[in-house]
Amino acid sequence: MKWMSKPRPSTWLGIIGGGLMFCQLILIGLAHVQLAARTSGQELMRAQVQRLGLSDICIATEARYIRHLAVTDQVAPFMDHPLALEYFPSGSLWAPVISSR
Amino acid sequence: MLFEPFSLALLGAGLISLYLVLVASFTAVQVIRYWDLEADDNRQIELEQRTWLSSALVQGALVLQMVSLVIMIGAADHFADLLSGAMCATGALTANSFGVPALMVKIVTLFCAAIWLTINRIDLSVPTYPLTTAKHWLILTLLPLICLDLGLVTAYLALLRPDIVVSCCGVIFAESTPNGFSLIGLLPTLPLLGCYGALVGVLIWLAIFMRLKMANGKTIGGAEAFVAGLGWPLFYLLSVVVITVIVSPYVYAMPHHRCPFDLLRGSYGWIGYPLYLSLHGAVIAGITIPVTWWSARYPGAADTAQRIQRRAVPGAMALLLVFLTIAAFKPLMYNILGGQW
Amino acid sequence: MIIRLHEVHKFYNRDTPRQVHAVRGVSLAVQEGEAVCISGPSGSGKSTLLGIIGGFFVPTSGLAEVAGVKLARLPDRFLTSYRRDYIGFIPQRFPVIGAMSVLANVILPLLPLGVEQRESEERGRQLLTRLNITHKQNMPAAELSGGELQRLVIARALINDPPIILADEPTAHLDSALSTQFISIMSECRAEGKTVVIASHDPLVFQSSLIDRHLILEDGAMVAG
Amino acid sequence: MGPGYLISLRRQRNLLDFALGSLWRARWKNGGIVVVFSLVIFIIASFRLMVAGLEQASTAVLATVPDITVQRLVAGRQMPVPLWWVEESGAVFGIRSIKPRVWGYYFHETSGANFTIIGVEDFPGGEPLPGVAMQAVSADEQVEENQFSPVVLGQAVHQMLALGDRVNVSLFRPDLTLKGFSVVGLFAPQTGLVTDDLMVMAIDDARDLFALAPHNATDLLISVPNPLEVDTIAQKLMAKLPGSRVITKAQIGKTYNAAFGWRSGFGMICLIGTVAAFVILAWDKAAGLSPEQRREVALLKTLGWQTGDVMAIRFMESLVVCVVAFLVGTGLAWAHIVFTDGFLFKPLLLGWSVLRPSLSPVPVIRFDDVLIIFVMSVVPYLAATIVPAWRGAMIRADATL
Repeated sequence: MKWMSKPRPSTWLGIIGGGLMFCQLILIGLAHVQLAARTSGQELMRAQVQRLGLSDICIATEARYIRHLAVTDQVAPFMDHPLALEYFPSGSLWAPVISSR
Repeated sequence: MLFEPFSLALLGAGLISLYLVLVASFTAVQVIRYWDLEADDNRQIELEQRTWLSSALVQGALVLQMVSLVIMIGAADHFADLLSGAMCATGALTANSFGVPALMVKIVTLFCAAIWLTINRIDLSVPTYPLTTAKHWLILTLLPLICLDLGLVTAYLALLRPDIVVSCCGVIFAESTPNGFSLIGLLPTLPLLGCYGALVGVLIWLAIFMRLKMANGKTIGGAEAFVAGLGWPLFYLLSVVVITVIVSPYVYAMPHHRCPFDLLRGSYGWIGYPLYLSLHGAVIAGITIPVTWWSARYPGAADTAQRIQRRAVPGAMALLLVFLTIAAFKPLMYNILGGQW
Repeated sequence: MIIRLHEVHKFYNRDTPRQVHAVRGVSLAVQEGEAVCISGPSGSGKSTLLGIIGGFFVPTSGLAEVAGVKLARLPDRFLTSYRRDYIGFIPQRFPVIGAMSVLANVILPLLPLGVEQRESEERGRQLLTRLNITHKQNMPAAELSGGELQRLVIARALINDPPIILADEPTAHLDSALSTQFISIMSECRAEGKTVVIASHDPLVFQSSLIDRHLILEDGAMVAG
Repeated sequence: MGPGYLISLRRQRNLLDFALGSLWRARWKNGGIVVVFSLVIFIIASFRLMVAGLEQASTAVLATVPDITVQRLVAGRQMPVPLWWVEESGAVFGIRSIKPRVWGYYFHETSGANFTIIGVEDFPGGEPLPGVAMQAVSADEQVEENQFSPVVLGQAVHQMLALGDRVNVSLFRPDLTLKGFSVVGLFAPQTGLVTDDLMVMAIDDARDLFALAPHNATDLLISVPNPLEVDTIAQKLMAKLPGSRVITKAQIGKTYNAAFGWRSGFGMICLIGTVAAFVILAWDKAAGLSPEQRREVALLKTLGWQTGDVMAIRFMESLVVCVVAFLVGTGLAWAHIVFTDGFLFKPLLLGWSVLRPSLSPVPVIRFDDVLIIFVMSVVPYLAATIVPAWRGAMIRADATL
């Protein structure tokens, strides 16, 4: 019968939704591959952190309150208190102009 | 810590629930003031249409409360990493005096919404809408609960400081605490299990009794409804205690780790989800019995009420058995395979 | 007695300055399998009477009982269930959802009843075959001609096999050939034992052999029949 | 017909079919809504997932930070710690080891980067540096014995100094005299997250480079075997050492988490505006029924559809839009994080930096995070459509009469 071969709209939705979920699963799988790569050095990094007494990861080396909590000043025009949050918007959006000499 | 993503999600869920119940309350006030089934004017017709709205809104609020309950537990779990001394969700929830009440209010709201939906179903099945006024009064009691919930959650989150030292669950539930603070305290295992077993026995016996009665074409009486109405909430409370004190150490395989929330973590196989789902399902089905008994006294409501009862009694039993099986699995396996600890 | 109305009154906007007394004390009894035509000038309360029988609204006072259901004071939710079970309604202008296919339009009443799609399409196709428009079943309803539209609407009214068919001015927008076709389809339905109530002031309808009884409403009150 | 639940299921599916049909009929409009909503969800999801990833990366690595760090404050500013503090602290019971350390920043003018210099006591001998293959400096590179001090560099430092195959490097003392170093090792590339900006040398070389007085250190690292004792020992140290600031491991971790959480929350607050605007759009779309839609609802009501059935249609329409947008949006967010390291939000979350290790912000997926994204996006949309859906569905059946 001809009319039976035509899928219902909800079937289409199922197919599309399933396809999208499948894509997500693939992406999550890829993410886990990356995660595995990231965590491959993890043991080593922990050992280094312990050996050198690092207090932070070096994602913002110029921000002393991030890289090393240890050099904060309590009395400063901009708050650098160790338990204070960095002054968020300005501190992170404007980089200094580095002139190439 | 109002700026945390978890906090924002919780507050968002709370605000949206409040919006839903607020609109429903507006309807409720209108219905309570103007409901007149005899009238065929436009206002009455609109009020009848509004019954669709209020049930949709309360359903939405119920679902949202369930979601926000899960988020609340997740948030507490997450905050445990931010609060010194809090090693699991229990510690984070007891970090200030608003956490546990907020959780309790959430659970009570959940049960109230479930009760409301049962009453709503009975009401809508009868052309005379016998319970309409009653159920809209109930919406008006749901409103303060939701407000209270939002207030407590806000207070809890606002007063949560990442630096303060709080106790962790190991301290809270330990049998002897140096600080003297204990949430559940010194509960001897055997008497507790005895009480619990007796209560479960009573509930099962009651269910069989009601089932036989219904099979003989009789209706459930006030005494049974009273026992069920008392027994099931008690069962809920005792179950939480038993899960915390007796079941959870077996799951964690650590005698002093007693936390009702860590069960929900992936590292324990998400055993908490089927466990708590079956527990809540069983208790909701259980408290349906007194609710339907109460509703059945309204003219015309008896038929639907009894139809719901005929399903609620075996449903509660089935879920109870599922719950007990899941709860007993780990301790039994441990005692059979691994000996006593 | 499938339809029984006794001293039915209907007010619109009651107790307001815009109050309308649309139906004034109408009593009516229709046997199962009877075909009745209600006529009268426009504004005489035909549509209101039809609306009361069809469960679109309840009478302000009086007794209305159709197929054993007491319609007075029934809330909208239950009127709707009543309509699902007992009424096939043919409205005046043949409203359809133009973008949907003919078949999809015909099975619309079955969707919320939880009838499986295959079964409802089978029923729809049978009806379309009976009404001779099977060849148009997959065409968007908007592309149908007046006569085909009429048959679609009739098929839709019959899809749930209702014991009562109500038609509101069905021939008002049709030429005489199509009106005759309508009458012959209704005659078939009557022959199957369905009760037919038509509100129409078209002589072609009330003078036809289909109609067993011709009632005349004037200013909301029954004057003949 | 079958049992009740089956009828109910079939009813839901029939209504879903109808809802999909009516969505399809306005496919351009609904498609536009899905696109915009997907973008909103994409932003929220990227943000949330990246924060989770960064949090996880930092907490995993920083699990081994020193139990206690002791610093000295003078007039609120950090000053070098006198070495007699080491003996003083040694008297506190429960401490396993105390390591003085000299460290600071070296601003490298050519590249504009700030290097972190760490001088440790047992270097280059003693406990080996994990992840470093130490190499002996070959004889021809060693210009003069003992004049060039050994140093271990992070990968990024090595690149910024543009050393190539050379092993000798000179750094300026504060008085602008030069001090020479020989590179004896590089940190393994996969440890860049903690080592990229590091120059590790012997503590005396660091003192020399910074012109720091002898018998001074920047701070003390104290290891405490029993984690329950950390706070007590910290208290005792604070009492024993005047002008000291004692920082515990827990405080560092929590501050770090709080910083990320706060940033993420701040970002979310900004995004709430977007969601709010979108919810208004949803309300508007659901509330503004066209005359044709009104006729359609009236027709359905005539045909025996309950108000609830029509509401269900509208709800399903919103739900389909939401779910599709949610899947597309979160999928895009994953792609954004996995394939581009989240380049859109990296500046916002990490701030600026001249020197930065490649950091993948991929998180371990957690149910909570998905739930947060869901509650921030889909739930407001659905909640906003309930009332308009009802309003559109309460058109009465007799409208066709």
